[in-house]
Amino acid sequence: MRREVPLLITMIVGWFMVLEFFFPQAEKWSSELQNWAIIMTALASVLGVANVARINMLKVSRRDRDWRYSIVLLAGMAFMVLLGTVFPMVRSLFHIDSSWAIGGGEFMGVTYGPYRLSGVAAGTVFNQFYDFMFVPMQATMFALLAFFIASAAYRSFRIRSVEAGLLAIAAVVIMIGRVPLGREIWHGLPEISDWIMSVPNLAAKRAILIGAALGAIATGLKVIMGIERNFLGGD
Amino acid sequence: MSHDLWIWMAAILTLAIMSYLYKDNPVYKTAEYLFVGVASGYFLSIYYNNVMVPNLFEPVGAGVGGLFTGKFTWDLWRVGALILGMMLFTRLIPRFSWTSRWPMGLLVGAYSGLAIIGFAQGDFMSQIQDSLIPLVEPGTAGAFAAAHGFTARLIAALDLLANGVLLLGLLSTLYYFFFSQEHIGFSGRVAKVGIWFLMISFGASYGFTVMARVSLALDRLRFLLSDWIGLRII
Amino acid sequence: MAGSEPILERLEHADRRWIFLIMLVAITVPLFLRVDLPIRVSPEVKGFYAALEALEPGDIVYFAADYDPGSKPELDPMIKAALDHLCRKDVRIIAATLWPAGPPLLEAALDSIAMGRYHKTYGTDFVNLGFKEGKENVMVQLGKSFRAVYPNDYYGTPVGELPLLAAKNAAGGWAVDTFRDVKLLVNISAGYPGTKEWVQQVRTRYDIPIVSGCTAVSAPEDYAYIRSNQLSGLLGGLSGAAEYEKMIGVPGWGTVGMSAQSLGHVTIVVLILIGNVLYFLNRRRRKEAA
Amino acid sequence: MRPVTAGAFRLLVRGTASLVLLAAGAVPAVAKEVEDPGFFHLERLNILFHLVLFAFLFFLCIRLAAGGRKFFIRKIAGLEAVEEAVGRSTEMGKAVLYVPGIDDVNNIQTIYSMIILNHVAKMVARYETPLIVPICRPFVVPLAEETVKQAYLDVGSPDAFNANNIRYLSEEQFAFTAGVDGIMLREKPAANLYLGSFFAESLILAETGFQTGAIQIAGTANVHQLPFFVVACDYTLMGEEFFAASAYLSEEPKLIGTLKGTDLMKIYLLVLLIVGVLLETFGVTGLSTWMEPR
Repeated sequence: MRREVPLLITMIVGWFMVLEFFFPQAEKWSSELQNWAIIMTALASVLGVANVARINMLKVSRRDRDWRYSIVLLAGMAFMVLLGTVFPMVRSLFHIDSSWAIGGGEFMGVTYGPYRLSGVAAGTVFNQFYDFMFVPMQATMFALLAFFIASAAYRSFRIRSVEAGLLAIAAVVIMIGRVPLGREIWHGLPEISDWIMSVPNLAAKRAILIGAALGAIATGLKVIMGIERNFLGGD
Repeated sequence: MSHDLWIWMAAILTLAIMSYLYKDNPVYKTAEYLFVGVASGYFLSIYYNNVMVPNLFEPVGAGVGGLFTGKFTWDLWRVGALILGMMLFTRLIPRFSWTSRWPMGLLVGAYSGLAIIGFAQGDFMSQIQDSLIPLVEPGTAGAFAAAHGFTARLIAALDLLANGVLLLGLLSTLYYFFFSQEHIGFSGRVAKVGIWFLMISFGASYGFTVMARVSLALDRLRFLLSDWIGLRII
Repeated sequence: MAGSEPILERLEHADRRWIFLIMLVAITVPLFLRVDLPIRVSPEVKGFYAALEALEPGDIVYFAADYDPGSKPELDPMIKAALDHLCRKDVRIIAATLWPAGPPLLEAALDSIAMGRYHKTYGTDFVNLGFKEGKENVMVQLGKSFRAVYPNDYYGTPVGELPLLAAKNAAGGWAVDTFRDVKLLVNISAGYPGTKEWVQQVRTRYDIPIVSGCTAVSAPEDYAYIRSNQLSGLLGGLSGAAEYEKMIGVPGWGTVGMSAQSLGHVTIVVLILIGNVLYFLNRRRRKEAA
Repeated sequence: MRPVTAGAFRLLVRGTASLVLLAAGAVPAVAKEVEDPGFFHLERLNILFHLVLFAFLFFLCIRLAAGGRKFFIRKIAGLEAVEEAVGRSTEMGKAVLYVPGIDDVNNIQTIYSMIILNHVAKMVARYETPLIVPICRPFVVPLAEETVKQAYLDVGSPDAFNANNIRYLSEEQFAFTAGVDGIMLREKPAANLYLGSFFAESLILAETGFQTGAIQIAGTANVHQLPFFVVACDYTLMGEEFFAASAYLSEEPKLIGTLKGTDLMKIYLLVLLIVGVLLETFGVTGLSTWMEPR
């Protein structure tokens, strides 16, 4: 029961996914399995969120290092869940049709709202927090990388071998050839950068793709034949 | 300066994250934890509204509701998905956590099966098939002969060589990742050529990654300078 | 101790915050000086344009916007340009996303272009199916039935109530329900799941042409799919967006950002060069001293 | 394990048989029939053929490896570089830093990284050099602890194991990165090994390590991060090389057999490519038409 059943499920589901590609009759069954997989993937993600909540609650209750930050985290999470999950749930359970809204006033010359309190689409409080909290923070985190890449270029990109030299030349041609400035420097540069992209770059990328494909197929086959069981964990 | 409080909130958070560039500090940490919290709450809500309700709760409701009116529908199957899905949450209870392997088995099976087909047809077959090309692309030799001027000739020459270089690169790189023969003598030289191709392709990736990162930073600067401070920029 | 090091040595190991500052200045300054350099369109962008240009009014396009705020600056210009192009061609759009943080961005883009600029009607001219978890499972399942995966749209409306998806064909079945009823798949992709997976799962299986606009990070790998015709066109990063904006004649952020982008690239190149010159000078000096 | 494999093989045999039967009556490239797909997609026979061929090759190799057959695998330069780096570190009496990526245990690269970690731990255990392993995911901690402890036990110096050196820093990517940077700057390890699944932090780690003057060796299958490792590290295990190195060290039939089966498939591919290109060059397009996935 502990290992055999999950293994059997894995194998059956896996084989259906493979066979439906060759045998159209299998599609009906694999179709419902895919619907289940869609739900399962979503639930697994929900589980991930639940885990973040659990770990941080533990941190707060044990007064672990940085526990104060965890309170910020939990507060942010609770707020978004209240607006995006609890309110819609309450409304659908009790069939409340009126739209709850706040705002609709002016402050410092800017009109705010009215924003709906429940739901996730545009015009809700939830969406405002997404736009002005989630978006700027995530975008900025990725923007930091521009600075790190600059510092790495200066402090650790060292052309110590022929190989590194080739990498550097290709990188420079692409960096300059891909922006309008490249054409101003030499009108052949964009064409050369196109050629690098679609010939030598492609050759190596294609070899990597083929190798990775073989690896992925091998792993997949081992799983659906029941040889690979690491995913079941210990015990 | 902007008069919009929302913009102010976004700007302060942007600066808080950027403060990491100076060093890891409490302001950055607060913003980071806040981000993880808001993101988690956001994700949960999106999963609920976009997946759970339409794909699970409503069909289960319809299926179970049908039982009372004597109508058996295909939707009833989803009750199975609901039960299996609930088993996933036994992860949080150590004693029963083994039952979470059933839904995990379904997930692993589904993704493995799809990956086999996806990689076999999308990457493996297509890429091999597309590499079965003549050594010289028909027409490129004529174009080379007709080209005038240094740049035009150079580019025509590159086009003429394209297929040959592509095949040389593909074969040598594939050979570099061949582990059943020592890389010495001739085979060592082939592998070396493979490495060169790999390095050129990494150079291309490096250049493109720089492009991506710079665009992201630019957008944030635009936001701070124009939307928040209100300067006239391009 | 640090003071006794020669200046070149100290320069090579400069605090990285100085480099951050240089980078900041290098990309801020051109934001105030607009220099319009002519943009040259690369072949894969022409392919993207041609694929959309070949559509007829009334055709249906599946618009898969798989991204999140982390790559919004790169991909939003592409999404807006592509939507503009599609709306101009009077093509009907089924939009959806496989990234949980994507739907509000997609919604905003549809609102501003389809509704704002072209006054299209929601439900008839375009629909927003929102987000669905399930990655490759969703892709494969969409080829069998849209409504099995998306019983409701992003706003919770059953798809049967949206005229675009409620239409029936002569045989009494759904007129628009699988990739068979769709002319083209436009994918905007920030990673996994994205272009690679659409190509793997859908391109051959359901025989539907795909064009992709992706982040610059994943673009180099996708060139392999262009050559093999698994992708009919590709926009790579902000420069791809700028080139496409030029083709459709609607300059946006991609175009205006190009001068700052150019200077950013030059800065990186110069940093690599200086770093290496210092490294080799110092190495020679150390060898001579030894 | 046995009955399952046997069953799989029977299935394979039967699959191959039906393949032959199908091929006998095969018609070239049927037009895409939408309404009645029939029993089997004949036009996809080319894909099935290659899947079956590959499956046959690597299952055969796994079988042979399990049966005790010793396969030749070439020396992997990256592994020698690892040994050299660890050797240098011990000579200098300085610590070795081993970062097993930032992904969780469900990423295969993390598992493969543990195999190399075991190897490294065995090397340092003999010389009592500290081995610092910073970790980003809570679930990886017990795995790494077990791996290192077992290695110390195997070489007979269990007392040298110091659990404080397996350090869980943070689950947040950049907080983890800052933590590892701190270790590098404070404790100045002489060898930094980055082996596993890395993302945007790769260039930050490699840069800091470069500045401290450590020997650096990286290995990852995340191709997008390879450029940054290649320019800042002394040696980089690229993609498949990383998997091959682990298989080589593990001596596990499952891994060795897969590696060998993939190699056999590559021989087939090289031949196919050369033949195919020659055919195309002389205007014969039959092979490439047949190979086209539909």
